[in-house]
This record gives sequence, structure tokens and C-alpha cells, in this order.
Amino acid sequence: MHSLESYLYVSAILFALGLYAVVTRRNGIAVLMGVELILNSANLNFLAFARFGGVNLAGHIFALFVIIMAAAEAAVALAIVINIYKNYQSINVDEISALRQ
Amino acid sequence: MENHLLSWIVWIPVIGMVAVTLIPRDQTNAIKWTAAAAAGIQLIFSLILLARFDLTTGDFQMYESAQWIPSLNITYQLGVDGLSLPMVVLTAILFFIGVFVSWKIDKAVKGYFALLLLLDTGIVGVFLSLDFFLFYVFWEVMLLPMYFLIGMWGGPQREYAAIKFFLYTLVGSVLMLIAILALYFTCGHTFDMITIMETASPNLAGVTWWGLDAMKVIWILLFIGFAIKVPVFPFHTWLPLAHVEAPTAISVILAGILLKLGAYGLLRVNYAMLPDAVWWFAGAMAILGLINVVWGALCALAQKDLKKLVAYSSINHMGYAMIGMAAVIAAGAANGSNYAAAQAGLNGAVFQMFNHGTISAMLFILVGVIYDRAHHRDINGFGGLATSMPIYSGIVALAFFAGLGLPSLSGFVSEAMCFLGAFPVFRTIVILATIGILLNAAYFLWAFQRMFLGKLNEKYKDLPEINGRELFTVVPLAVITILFGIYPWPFLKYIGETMNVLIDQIVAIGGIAGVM
Amino acid sequence: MTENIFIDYSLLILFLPLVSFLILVFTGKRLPRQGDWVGIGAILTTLALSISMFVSMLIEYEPGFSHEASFSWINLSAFQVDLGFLVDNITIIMLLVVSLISSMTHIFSTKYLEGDIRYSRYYAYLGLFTFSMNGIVLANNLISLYMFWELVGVSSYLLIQHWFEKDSAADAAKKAFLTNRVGDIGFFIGIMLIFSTVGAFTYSDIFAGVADGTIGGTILTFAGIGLFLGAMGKSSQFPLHIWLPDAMEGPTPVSALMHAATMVAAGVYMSVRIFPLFTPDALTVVAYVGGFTALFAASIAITQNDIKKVLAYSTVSQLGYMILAVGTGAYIAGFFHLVTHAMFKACLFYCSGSVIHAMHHALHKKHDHETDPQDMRNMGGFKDKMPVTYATMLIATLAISGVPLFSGFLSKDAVLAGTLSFVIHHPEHFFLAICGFGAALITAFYMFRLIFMTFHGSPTKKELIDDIHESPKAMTYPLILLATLSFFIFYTLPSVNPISDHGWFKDLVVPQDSFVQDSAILSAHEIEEGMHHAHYLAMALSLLVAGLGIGLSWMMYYRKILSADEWAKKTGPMYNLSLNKYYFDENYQKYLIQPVLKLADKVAYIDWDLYDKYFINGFGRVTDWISRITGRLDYEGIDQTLVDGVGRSAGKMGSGLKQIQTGKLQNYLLFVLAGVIVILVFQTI
Amino acid sequence: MADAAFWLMALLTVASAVVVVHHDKLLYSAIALLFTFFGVAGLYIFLWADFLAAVQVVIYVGGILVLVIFGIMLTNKITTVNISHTSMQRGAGGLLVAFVLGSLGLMITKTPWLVQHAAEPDQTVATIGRLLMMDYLLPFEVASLLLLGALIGAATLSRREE
Repeated sequence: MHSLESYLYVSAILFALGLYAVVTRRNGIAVLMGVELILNSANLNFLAFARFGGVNLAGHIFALFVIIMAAAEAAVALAIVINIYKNYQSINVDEISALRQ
Repeated sequence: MENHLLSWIVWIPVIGMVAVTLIPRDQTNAIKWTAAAAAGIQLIFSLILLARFDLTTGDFQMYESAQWIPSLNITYQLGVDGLSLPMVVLTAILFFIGVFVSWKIDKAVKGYFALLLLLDTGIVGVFLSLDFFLFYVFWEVMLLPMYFLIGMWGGPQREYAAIKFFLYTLVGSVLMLIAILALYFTCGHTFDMITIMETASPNLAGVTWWGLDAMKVIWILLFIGFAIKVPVFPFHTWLPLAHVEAPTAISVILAGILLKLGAYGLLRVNYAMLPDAVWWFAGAMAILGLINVVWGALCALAQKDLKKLVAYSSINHMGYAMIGMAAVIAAGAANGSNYAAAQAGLNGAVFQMFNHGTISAMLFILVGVIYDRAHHRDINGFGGLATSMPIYSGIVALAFFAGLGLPSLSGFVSEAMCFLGAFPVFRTIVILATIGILLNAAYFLWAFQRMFLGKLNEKYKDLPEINGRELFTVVPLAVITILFGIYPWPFLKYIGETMNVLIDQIVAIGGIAGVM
Repeated sequence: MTENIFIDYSLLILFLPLVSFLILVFTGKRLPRQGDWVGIGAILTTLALSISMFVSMLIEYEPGFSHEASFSWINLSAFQVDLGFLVDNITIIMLLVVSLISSMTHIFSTKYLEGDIRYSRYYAYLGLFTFSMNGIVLANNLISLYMFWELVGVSSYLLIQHWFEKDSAADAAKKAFLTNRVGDIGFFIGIMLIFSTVGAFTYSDIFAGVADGTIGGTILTFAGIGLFLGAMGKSSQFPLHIWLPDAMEGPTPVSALMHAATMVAAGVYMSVRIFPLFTPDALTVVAYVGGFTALFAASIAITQNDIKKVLAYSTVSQLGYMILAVGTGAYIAGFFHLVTHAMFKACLFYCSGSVIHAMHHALHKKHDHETDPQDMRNMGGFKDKMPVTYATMLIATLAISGVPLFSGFLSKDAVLAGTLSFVIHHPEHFFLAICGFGAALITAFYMFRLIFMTFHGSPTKKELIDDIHESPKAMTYPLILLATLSFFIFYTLPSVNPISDHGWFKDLVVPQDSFVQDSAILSAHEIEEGMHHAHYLAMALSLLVAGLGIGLSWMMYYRKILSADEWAKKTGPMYNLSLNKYYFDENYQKYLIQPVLKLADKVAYIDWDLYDKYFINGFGRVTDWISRITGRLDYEGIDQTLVDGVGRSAGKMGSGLKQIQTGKLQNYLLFVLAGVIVILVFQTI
Repeated sequence: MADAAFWLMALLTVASAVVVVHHDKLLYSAIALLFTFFGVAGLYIFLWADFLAAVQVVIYVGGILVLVIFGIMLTNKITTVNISHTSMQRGAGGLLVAFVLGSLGLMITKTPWLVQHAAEPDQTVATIGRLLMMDYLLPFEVASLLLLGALIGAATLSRREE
């Protein structure tokens, strides 16, 4: 059918799956992957609206920035994960409950 | 400066206070001279005020007005009339003198003079403000420095005295505040005192609260508020304590000016705004005045502490002023329209306020002089000082004679006027009050005899004579006392017209409603 | 002399002594001779002015002369007070008396107080006194009268305590002032009564008010009595007589000036001035007070041994005479007696001063500080040692005893004639006559007792007599002058009849009719008439009693035919009463002063220790108590139970809910998600 | 034809994403993520965003995914490559996510989307380049700074403590 909605559905599913990963995964890297999924879904939306909603190339630009941000985020996040691993010998998010104290 | 003379007079001490706080604390001389300069400039300005004062009118002059808090109808209003003028000048004189009296303060000099100047602004502000809110603010501004000045620089019981003074006056202020708010809401949501003077009487006529006449309720609230300051028996017991414990200059200001605030408030607020109730309460005021006179004199007679004696004499002297104030109803038709008596009484009362200001200031300064030298004030502990300190004794004699109302000294004129005014209306009360004349003489002369006459107490044969600085503080007051005693007209001409306005107001009410 | 010059002179007379006072107070000690010449110069100028006024009065010879000048003192539209002067013949005579005696005192004191530590102060106070006394004399209204009235009180206070190192002097000064104040209260009430009805203070306005009935009846009576109370205080009338004998603690010249001749006479002068407003009832009171005082004081004087005390009581008694004269309507006779009495009583005091001076020096030489130099029992036989003093004192004594040829005879006779005529008109008041003649008898007796004890007989202290010397000239000249003025001739010129008081005085000082509208009041003319009728009878009686008194005294103290001691024993209780002045001081002390002081103590105790401590502080304590309770309620009830309860339950809930706080980020995220959904749901709904 | 291709791409994306989310083995998840990224890149092409598709492949696949795998390798022993990485709160999470998905789907369906059909741009790269250098110059520069910051931050964070 190739319409706006179809892209939106795909994006929504991707978003939901990313969210699910963020909420359920124990491993920090896996959580990070979930985040990447969410960002991808967002990008998909941007582009879909660029194509169908008359946003035109501005959507592309935004998507580009999101990708840039995702890259930066991934770099920093992974650095943090490695750091955590160094401190806790684990990157399982649920074991790191310093927030509770 | 041209048109804001009153504001200058009010705020100069604050400028001085700021200057004082900017001086490093160890430069005590600079602090003292700055304070003296501020007080001196204020005195000069108040003398300019005197020169510019228009004698032909009894209304407010040199009126200043500015918006302050428009949403509540609060304005910054100043004005002077014959009632506030002498009080302002008296305040300026006594503060100028007070700075020099305080010259020997050596504890926290900076704080002391800063507070003293703040107190100055508070007091002058009360005398000059024509907006009730401003009036109340100044009234409270004055309270706090006084508390600290007594509480920190006072005698052995200073904390107790200070807290007592504070609580007493606070009770008064609270009652006053209630009354002020009542007036605010009944007189068209305004704090403007002149407007309230015009509208309070008609607006409150016939209004009752819980079955009580609203006017009387407000009157009583205000009366108690001011009576505490006067002080009127039975609200007087803060006074001896506060006077005794306060440092000399503060006693001077307490007796010289603070007590006048009460009487001033009675005339400015109670009399001018609610003249109806004056008719109803004048008798009680005369009786309270009588009690003040006799009670104060008897208490003074029994004192062994010179300062306390002088403090009780203040109660006694303010009693005369109360009697004089009550005399105002003599002008009413019901009392034979004796306008002369009302004039004598009311002018006498204001004159008495002023005279008590100068005389009691003189007395307290003199008490301070001997206390600085002998470090006690026990009347019986001296004896024969006239031999070792002749000049001091001479001035004390003058002050005592002024205190006992010797003719040719100002106290006599005002006391006589109070009595002459009140006599047609309150004959018995006045006759009883004349006993006060005798008791006055008794306690002053007895104290004089015990301290200065008889054999010289060997302990004090080398007491140094009163020095130049102390003479400088006392002599101006003595000169004022003598001048106004011999020829009171230069004083009375300033207040006469305003008093006529006040009398007319009260008579007008009496003419309509008769004696309530 | 024009009237304006009278006013100018009066102003000078009034203010010159004040100027001298001011100069001496501020610069006295630094001036050569401590500045006594300033005071003397001022008073002599005053005297010269007074004499010139007096002379011009004699030249003009105008009985009704009167001139007033006043200025506005207070001028509020309705309440007006004018102060001013009234110069008439009475004033002029009085001014002369005051200036003369004051001048004599100034001169006398140069020797009497030589070397005194407060010499310049003394002269300063004399100036103040002269100023205020002249003020009283010149006043034309009650307010300035009252002001000067109290000022003389002050100068009296200051001069009595001249030697304030002595407690007795300090006590006496205070007593004098306070006793006077008692009288002044009455005075002031009188002023208020008059002002509240008449609305004025000047004599003329008041008299006008009395005349047209603005004031009258009981109020006027009470006003009169009130004013008279002031006179009683100043003139030391019973029962306010107690201060005058004590006032003798002051230097003797002061006693002569103030406490014999002038200041105490101010009461009489005032009564004379305001006589026209006394109602018959008031006059009766006046008469009885005066009469009783005359007799009463005389009865005390008999037994006193202190030479100055005798003279003091004699003064009280003589002042009583004058008051009696006012009360009986013969007020001009009272004024006449005032003038003559001023001369001879001042003379007597100076003489006693001279004697005391001599005694003092003699004792000083012997280094005797125990013997009282004023006690007559230590004197005797001074006649030859002090001839001038003796002669002058004798003359003055003859004058006061009412012996013909002397001034006292004339004036006393006039007073007694007035009394007699009054008693003849009103027989129910016969007591007044008894007082008058009885006092005359006793006066003659004790005055000669004084003379005999002091100057005659053999000296009691033989060792002293050699050192007793006549006083220096500065002291004797005033004696001679005043003794001379005690002869009748100076008051009767141009008439030279020694038994009739017709002369310039009688011509120039004419009585005024009373303004009181009351049928019982006799006119001045009627009183004159009555006095004229009673004149000879009174003269005869007064001569009789004077002779009797002198004779008794002669027998008892000169020839010692009658023993004074035995008489004293015979009349034991009476004698003791008299000797102790009827215990007045003691009773006043016991029943008046002590109770007042005790009351004051009580009041102060109530005020400070009861009222303030319990009642006022009670508020504090009650507040404290309430605040303690509310504090407990607040802390234990509200804070601990309620507020903390909330906290505790929150804590419990928290520890329960803590379980939720896993610290796992994802849990939180889940909750956030749940929250978002809830919001979404609600929004959609 | 295009539809079929689209659906294929969509299916690839969703399926591989499900694997990412669900697979027990971390490395498998990472590999699955590769396919997701490719699928998304394919979808971009359908949306006329050829440039972005390229960027997606280069950055995500060439950069981020390599980074992720490095992360996995660095934090696990090389021998335990297929280390299990369990999940938690699956039930609640699943439920809520399903709810979110449901509401999103509902929203997508119900919203009357305003669709504007524009012509396919002939050269996106040039346009994007012009936009970036002109209209979005500032964000572009900021983004470069951000990257620089991220670079330095990541280096600092992962540096071994002395």
C-alpha cells in the first residue's frame, strides 16, 4: 500500500520493541541497542513525514542530526558501560543499584 | 530641600546612621562626631522649620505627599502643625544633647549611635506622619532600637527592663493597630489621617459592635495604646524600671520624648479623630490624671534611688498634662462655653509636655553626672555635696525647682494652665491634685537636702565638679526652662492656633450631640 | 513727677537687685571683696529711687493716687493673662520699707558675715530676695503675685540654709518652703476659683467682678479664704506658724530682713491689697486666725530662752495683730502696723544680731564651742559693754510694747481700736478683743524680759563679759537709723501729736470700701468712725496692759521680787506647753509628716512590689504558664503525636514503599511508562 | 512490486528487531541489529531518502554496531561469546509496551493524516548539503562540537585510572 500509515506502523513497532528492550534487558549494551531501535523508529518517522507530510528536506536534516547524536550517544554510553564494568565487574543494570542507597 | 524640609528632618538621622555604620568600629571619635553632626543638622533644619512656620493657621503645613502602596491606599504623607512642631523641635534638641550625653559610652559604640539615630528617625517620623500606616511603621521602628538600647547598654537589670518595656509597648501597639484598622475600614479604606479626621465622626456615629458603641471601643483601644506610653496609671510600671536601667541618654529620651508620644497620640488621634468620645471620657481622664499626680508623687517620696525618684516624678508630671487635656470640654455649651478654660487646659497640656521634656531631660542628665562620679544613686548615700560641687548643686537646685513647679520656671506656667483650665469642669479633682504641688516640693526638696546639704560625706569630698561637656548638655535646657518660665508666649504662639482648631472640633461635636 | 516716671522707677527698683543677683551668681567669687559692693550698690540705688518716689508722693500729696501698667503675657484668643504693675501710695510706702530694710541688711552683713565661705552667694540671694519682694509689692494681678510669692519663698529657702552644713539649717529651710507651699495650695485654689468665675487675674478686674456680682456668695468666701491661706503661710499664721521660729537658723540679718520686716509681711500686704474682696465670713476667719495667732505666739514667746526665738514668736504675734486688723476691717491700721513693725522689729533683730555677734566673738576667743551664743541665760549685764545696741534695742522694745511717743504705740493703738470697734459692733466676737489686749500685755512682758535678761543684772558668764564689745559701725549705724525711725514723729508729720495717728500716713493711705455686696459689710467710713469712737478707750486699755506687762517683767527680771522659776513651777503644765511650743512640731511630725511618709512607702511598695511584681508580672507569669501548657500541648500533643505521627506513618509507609524502590533504573522506567499510559488513558477518556 | 519490496523490508526490520529484543545471546542480538539497520536503510530508500540511507548504513552499521560489538567483546571474556543475557520483568514490561503499541496504533489509525504528495526530488544530496551549509549551519557546527565532545568524553571515561 505504501502509504504514510504503513511507515508509521513500522516505526511504532520499532519503537515498542526498543522500549521493551530498554525496560526488560539486563545487559547495559542490550539496553543501548533498545535505545538505538527507538532512535531508528524516530528517524523513520521524520523521513515518513518528510515524504508525505510536506516537511521535505528539513526532515532529512533532522534525521541526520539524530544520527549524529546517536553516534555520540553510542560512543559515550559504551564508554560508560566499560567504566561500569571496570568498577563492578558487571554490566548488568539491575545489579547496579547505587540509586537505592 | 526647599519643599521637602520635613522629609529631610525625618531622614537625616538615617543618613547619619548609614554613615556611622560605614565607619570602622574602632574609630569611636569619628562615630560620635558623625552622630553629633547628624543630630546637629537635624536640629538646624528643625530650627529652619520653626522660622518658616506660619503662625496664623492651625492647619497642617509644609505638607508632603507621595504614593507608597497604592493598592491599599497607603501614602507617604508628612505635615506639621502647632502640635507636632514643638515636639519635633524638642526631639531635635534632645537628640543633639543626647549624643553628647552618650559621649562616654564605651561598649559597642558603633551600634549604640546607629541605633540612637534610628530611634531619632522613628520618633520624628511619628510626630510628622499624616498617614496612619506610616505612623504605625514609625511607631514600631522606634520600639526596636529602644529595646536594644536599654537591653544592651543599660544597668544590671537591663534585659528584664528591656523586655518589660518591649512587651508593654507592644501590647499598646497591637491595640492601636486594631483601632487603626477599624478606622481604615470604617472611613472608606484610607489611612490618610486628615481624611479620617473628617470622616471618622460621621461614619462611626451610631455604629455599634456587639452592642458597644464603635466609637468608644476604638477610643478605648487607642487610649490604652497611648496611655501605656504616657504612661497613665495603671499602665505605668514599665517606666521606673526602664528609666532606671537605661543609660543616661536613653533615659533622657525616654522621659523627654517617648512619653510625649503617648500624649501626642491622644491629641492627634483620639482628640482630633474621635472628638465625640472625648466628651464621654474626659472625666475619666481627669481622674486618671489625678491618680497619676498623687500616686507618682507619693511613690517618688518613698524612693531612695535618685533616678527612680525622677522616673516617678515623670508619672506625676504627665498627670498634670492629662488633667489639662481633659479640660478641653470646658468649652462645650454644657459646661458654660468656657473657651478660655479649654484654651488654658489644652495649651497648658502641650506646654507641660514640652516642659516636662526639658525638665526631666535635665534631671536625668544630672543624675547621670553624679552616677558617673560616685557609681551609685542612693540618695541617702550622699550628703553635703553642695560643699564639694557647688556648680553642680546649683544646677540641680534649678532643675529640682523647675520640677517642683517654681514660678518663673517653665513647669509652673504649664501646670498652672492645666489647673486653671480644668478647674471649672473638674473642681474637686483639681483641688485634690493641688496636693501634688505640695508633694512635688516635698520629694524634691527632701532629696536635695539628703544629697547636697548637711555635713559633707567624706567619701565624696574629692568628687570632680561638673565638666564642660556636661554643662554643655544641661545649660541649654536650663535656659529654655527659665526663658519659657518668664515669658511663655514665644512657645504658646506656635501652638495656640492648632489648639483652637482642636477645641473647635470638639466643641462642634458637643454642640450637636451634647454630652454623650 | 509724671506717672510714667513712676513706672520707670518701679521697673528699675524691681530689676536692679535682679541684675545684682545675676552678676553675683555667675561672677561673685572672682570679684574683689566677693562682689558685696555690687549688691550694696544696687540696693542703695534702689533705695534712692524709692526715696525719690516717696518724696514725690509726699509732694503731690494725692490720696487716691494710683497708676497701672501692664503687658500681655499670654494672649490666646480667649485665655489672656496680663501682667503688670500697680503703683499707688501703699506700693510706694512698701517699696521704701523693703528697700530701706534691705539696704540696712546689706550694710549690716558686711561685718556680720565677714569672712563667710559663701559671702558672695549670700549677697546674690539678698538681691534675688529684694527683687522678688519688690515684685510682690508692685504686682497688679494674682499671677505675678503668686510667682513672686514663691520666689521669695525660694530666696528664703536659700538664705535659711546659708549654713547648710548644719542639718538644723537644712531642715528649717525645707520646712519653711513646704509650710509655705501648704499655704500656696490654698492661694492657688483661690486664684482658680476667681479665674473660673471672673476670668481675670488683675485686682481691678476681680474687684469689678466682685462689685457686679459675677463672683459672690460662698465661692467668693472660699476664694478669699484660699487666698488668705497663702497669706497665712507666708505670714506664719496659726497653724502654719511652725516654720518661722525654725527659720531663725539663717543668718540674723536675713531674719531681720525677711523673717521679721518684709517677707513675712507679704501675707499682710496681700491681705491688704485684696481686702475689698473678702466677704464677712472670710473676714471673720481672717480675724480669728490673726487674733488667735497674736495671743498664741505671744504665749510661747514668754518662755523661750533663745533670743532669736523670742523675737521670732514676737514677730508671729505681731503679724497676727496685723491680720487681726485686716479681719476686723481696719486693714489700713494693719498696714500701718506693718510699716512701723518693720522698722522696730528689724531694729530688734539687728540688735540681737549685734549681741550674738559679740557673744560669738567672745566665745570664739575663749575657744568655747559648747555655749549657745543665742541663749539669753548666758547673757546679762551687757548694758555698759554695748551702749549703742542697748539704747537702740530699748527704743525698739518700747515701740513694740506700745509706749507713747513711739511708732508702735500709734499703730498698735489703731489696730486695737479697730478690734474694739468691731467687738462693739459684734459683741459675739469678744474673744478677738481678749486676744488683742492679752497679746499686748504679754508682748510688753516678754520684750522687757528679753531686755532685762540680756543687758541688765549681773553677767551669768563672768569670764565672757570682758570680751564683749560693741559691734563695728557698719552694724551700729543701721541700728541707730532704725531706732530713730521708731519714733512717732516720722509717721504723724505734719502733725506732732504723739497720741494721735493723724498725719501724712493717714492722709495718703485711705481705706477702700469693700466691693462685696453684703449688708453686713461696713463701709470704710463706718469703720473709720468706729475706730475713732473706740480710740480713747483702746488707748487707755492698751496703755494699761502695756504698763502691766512692763511692770510684771520689771518685778520678775529686774528687781526679781517675783521669782520666775517659782511662777514657772506654779504654772507647771502651762509653762511646759509654752516652752515646748504646744508640741506643734512634734504633733505635726507624728500625725502628719510621718503618716504621709509611711503612706508614700506603702504606695511605693504597692506600686513596685505588689502591683508591678504580682499583677503586671502576673500577666507575664500567666502567659508563661499558658505558654507552658500550650507548649506541652504543642510539643507532646501536636508535634509529637500529630505532626510526628504523620512523619512516622510516612516513615512506615516509606519503609513499606521502599520495597518498590529497587534502585533498578528499568523498574523506574516501567513506572514512568505506566504513568504515561495512565495519563494517556485519562486524556482519551 | 514496490509494495512487495516495501513489505519485505518492513518485515525484515521488524523481525530482526524482535530478535534483537528477544534473543538470549547478546552477540546474536547485535547481529540481528545489523539487519534491522539494513531494513531501516531500505525503508529510507522508499522514502526517497537515498542519502540518509547511505548515512544509516555507514554510521549505524559501520560505526555504532561495530562499537556495540566492541563493547560486548570488551566486557565479556572472548570465550563466552554466546553469553546469555537474560531479561527481567518481561510480563509487566510486555504488557505495558503492548499497551503503548496499542495506543500508538490506535492513534495512527484514527488520525486523519493530512498527506501532501510532493514530487520526488532529483538530487537530495546537493540540497541537503546546501541546507546544512546555509540554513542549518549553526546546528551543524554545534553537532560537530557535540561529536568532538563525545569523542573526548568517551576517551576520558574509558581511560584506565592510574
